[in-house]
Amino acid sequence: MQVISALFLLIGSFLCLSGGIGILRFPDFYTRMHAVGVTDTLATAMILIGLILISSDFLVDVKLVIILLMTLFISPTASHALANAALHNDLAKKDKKSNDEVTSSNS
Amino acid sequence: MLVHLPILQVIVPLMAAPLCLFLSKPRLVWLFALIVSGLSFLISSLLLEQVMTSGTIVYELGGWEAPWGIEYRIDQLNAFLLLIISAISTVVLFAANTSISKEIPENKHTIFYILYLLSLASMLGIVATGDAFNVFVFLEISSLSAYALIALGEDRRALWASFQYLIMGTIGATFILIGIGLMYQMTGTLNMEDLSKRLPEVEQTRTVFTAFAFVIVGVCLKLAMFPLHLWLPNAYAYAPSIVTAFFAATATKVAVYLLIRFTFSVFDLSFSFTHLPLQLLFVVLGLVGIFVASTAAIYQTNIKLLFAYSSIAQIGYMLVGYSMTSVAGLTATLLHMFNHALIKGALFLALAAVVYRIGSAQLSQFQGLGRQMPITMAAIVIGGLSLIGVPLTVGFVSKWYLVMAVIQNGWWPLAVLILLGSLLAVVYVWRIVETAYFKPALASSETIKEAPLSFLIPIWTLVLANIYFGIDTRLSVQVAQAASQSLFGVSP
Amino acid sequence: MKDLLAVVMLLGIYSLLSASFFVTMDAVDVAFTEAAVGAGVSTLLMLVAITMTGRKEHPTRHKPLLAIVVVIITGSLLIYGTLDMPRFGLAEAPIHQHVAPRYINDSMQEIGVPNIVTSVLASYRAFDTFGEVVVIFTAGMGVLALLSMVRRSEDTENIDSNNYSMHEQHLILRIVSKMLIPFILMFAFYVQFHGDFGPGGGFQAGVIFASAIFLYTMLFGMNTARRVINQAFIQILAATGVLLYGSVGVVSLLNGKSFFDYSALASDPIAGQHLGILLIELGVGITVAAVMIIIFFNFADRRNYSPNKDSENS
Amino acid sequence: MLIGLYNYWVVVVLMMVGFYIVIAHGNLIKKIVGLSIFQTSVFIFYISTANVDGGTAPILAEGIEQYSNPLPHVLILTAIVVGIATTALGLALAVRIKETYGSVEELEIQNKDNQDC
Repeated sequence: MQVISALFLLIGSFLCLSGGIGILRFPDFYTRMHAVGVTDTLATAMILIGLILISSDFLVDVKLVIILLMTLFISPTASHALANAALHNDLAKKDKKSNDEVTSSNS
Repeated sequence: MLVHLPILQVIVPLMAAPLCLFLSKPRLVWLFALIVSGLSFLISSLLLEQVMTSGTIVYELGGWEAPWGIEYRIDQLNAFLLLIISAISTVVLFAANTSISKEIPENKHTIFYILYLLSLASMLGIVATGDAFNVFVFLEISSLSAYALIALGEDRRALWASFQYLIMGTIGATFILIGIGLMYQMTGTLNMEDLSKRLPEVEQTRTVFTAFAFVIVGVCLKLAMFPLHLWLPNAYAYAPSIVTAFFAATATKVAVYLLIRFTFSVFDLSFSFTHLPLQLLFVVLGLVGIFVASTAAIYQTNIKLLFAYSSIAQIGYMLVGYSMTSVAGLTATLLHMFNHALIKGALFLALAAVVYRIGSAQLSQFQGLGRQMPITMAAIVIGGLSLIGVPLTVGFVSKWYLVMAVIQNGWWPLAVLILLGSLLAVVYVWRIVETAYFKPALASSETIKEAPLSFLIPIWTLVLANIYFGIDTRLSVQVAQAASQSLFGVSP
Repeated sequence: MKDLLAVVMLLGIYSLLSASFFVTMDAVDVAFTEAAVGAGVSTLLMLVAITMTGRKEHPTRHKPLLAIVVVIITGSLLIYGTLDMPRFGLAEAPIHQHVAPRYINDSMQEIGVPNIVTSVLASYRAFDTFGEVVVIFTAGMGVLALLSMVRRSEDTENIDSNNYSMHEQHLILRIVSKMLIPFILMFAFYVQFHGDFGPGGGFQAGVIFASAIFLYTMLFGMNTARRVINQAFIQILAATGVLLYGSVGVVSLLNGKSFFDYSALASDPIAGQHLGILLIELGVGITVAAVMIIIFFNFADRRNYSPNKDSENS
Repeated sequence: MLIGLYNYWVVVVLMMVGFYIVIAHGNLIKKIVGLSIFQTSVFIFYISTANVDGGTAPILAEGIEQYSNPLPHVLILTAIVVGIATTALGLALAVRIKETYGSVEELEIQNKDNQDC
């Protein structure tokens, strides 16, 4: 159990890291958003599963599952909202400096 | 219920504020606020009497004894301040309904009274509490309500003044918070009484020194001590007239109280005045404040601004008396707090009446008002004389005690400087008198009538108090003396 | 940085980071509040404010040299002050010796609530908390005094057209948030009533409750939200919270004990404490939620009813 | 000895960053942001003082000996509320200033005021 959980946690952290690199390295707004949006959801999910596997308390398990469900809902929605807002404000071509942090901090 | 007086003092106006929302008509709210304020005046007089006869009253909130719970500790000093605040508030509130009917839109009257009551309650709370952190909480209530009240002024500059006040006030409050945090860190307690017992052990540490510095700077920001006074004149000048009258008479007094409380009670005297060149600092800043502010007052064309600068100058007098570190000096300061509250209350209320009639506080508009509004202008003249310190007014009494205290310390030149400062007051008061009485009336002001009775009664109550306490000084002097003696630990 | 939006977002992140710092410092209640208030509500309010005041800053500095001197003096005074402070985390430091041990050792017997922060907040130092509720009430009244406007009736008429155009744009957001709002509200109640045992309490609950309303308002428009929540009603609610809190104190006063002495509320002191804490936490929750909604509504109202752009922060 | 204090020094630096923003910047929104940073840093300072080596969160549970000091937590809970109250009021003022002066830059506002006089 410990090993599997560690594996999940490791994958999760790796995804987090790659998402972070993605923000910095990708050229324009939408690709950056892609980097964060996708990896963040998956990374949190992985980390949460990893945590569920090692926790022994049932109540904690339940709470973690709820958090997992919530992230699965909210994170893509937030990415969608961000992309939608960008589209509506004609950010399609220009590469403005944008705050991708919005997704990670608010989700 | 007599046992519960200390808490009732604060809680009555505090609970009354939200209740106002349940009343429908602004007039009803005004009546309600007036009754509440009168009630707290009654309570504070009872408290003062109780304290004068039986000594300090301690009230434990929540039934938890002191360092664990919060306690109210009323001694002569607090009781005196409580009386000043609640008395001025009641008198000022009497005129409020008439005054704000012209200055504040109708739909905001209820909110005005709510904020006013909150402001009153929080000032009483700051003064009554014996817990350092509780001071911070109530300080913030009072500041927030003050910002909102000032911003209710008609002029758009009121907004800007209020914003500046908000920035300065929050910095000051945060400084006080840092200071309290450092003190707590070194002693493990927040209760003032307990702090004063535990601080001497760690007095030599640099942390306590820093804590002291931060608390003092924070309080001085609130106090509008020169050179930290920049927020005050505009805030007073553009606020609704009633608010100016209330704050000018009480708000700075509360800050002076905090300064006295922290330097005399929480930190002991030897620490406050030997570790730091505080005495010299305050004398110099006080004096510079008197001269700079008085000179600035002379050049103002707006009378509200003029008296606002004069308020800063008066704070200078209080600081000089305070920094004498003698019973006599402190007595003079306390007396001046009381007297200045009476003077400024009367002056700003009279100004409010003028603004009510002519809609402006510009000096140029005052031409010939001595004939149009004789009773109001007479009040301004008497208030002005009192500000200068003419015998038979309260201003004379406090100047007298101040000069005596200074001479007692052997600082002759200082006494001369104080009298010179009063001469500057003569100049700016004369400018008003000259315009009002010796210049022909403006054509536009022919139709101006005397202020309504709802103004004249409170104005003349305060003016008569000015004269009464200038002649019969027993009550005020006795209380002030008892308070300062107890602070110095001298038995009366 | 000239872009105020970025500045505000960074402030929000700073708050969130400090909240996680509070967790590592064992201050879970504080972290909870900071995350809800600092990172949530205050960031949101600032965003609403900059939509009105403009996003760009003029690059004028004002007396930078003087400012630097003042800052350096203050900072070095503070550093100087820390020199004599006890080492970070030292258990023998005076701060942990005098008052605090009683809270830790005796609060279970005296109050019977496992969360020590709640028992100190709501019983030992109940008056501070009352002050806190009044502070928030004052802020609500202040904002009302500054921003409230007389509403014109014509505004309510164009809800539907407005609603329709928004419908297309926010379809996904609306559906997801409709699913989420009940959960948020439920969570608020959980936090409200579980505060005795775990982190949480009236304040956090109030903020969470209010944030559910914010979400609804941002997605469905101000006018729809107005139909659900009446402005006058919410003001009365804010006052009720303060009064509920205060009247707990008054009841103990009438029973001959001192103000906020909850043992006067029931024959058994512990039961009295429980009841008192429950009631005042409820008062805190009601006031905070109501005031937050008042503040937000008044800010949003000032924007001339152009409810776009907001959605990106949902 | 000095190493044990670095935590406080970082906090002092943060406080001063906030303080600098408040006094040096002319934009009213930025002033409020600075005030917010200043206050949050003071909160961090308080919470740091409450920490005890090996302590846990002050929620009573079986088998735990060492708790962190709960009192600063309570104080900061109150202070956070005060902070948001100030921020809200400050922003409300800024919005009104923008409406009446048409600007939220300190210098422009002062210029307009001087013209009035």
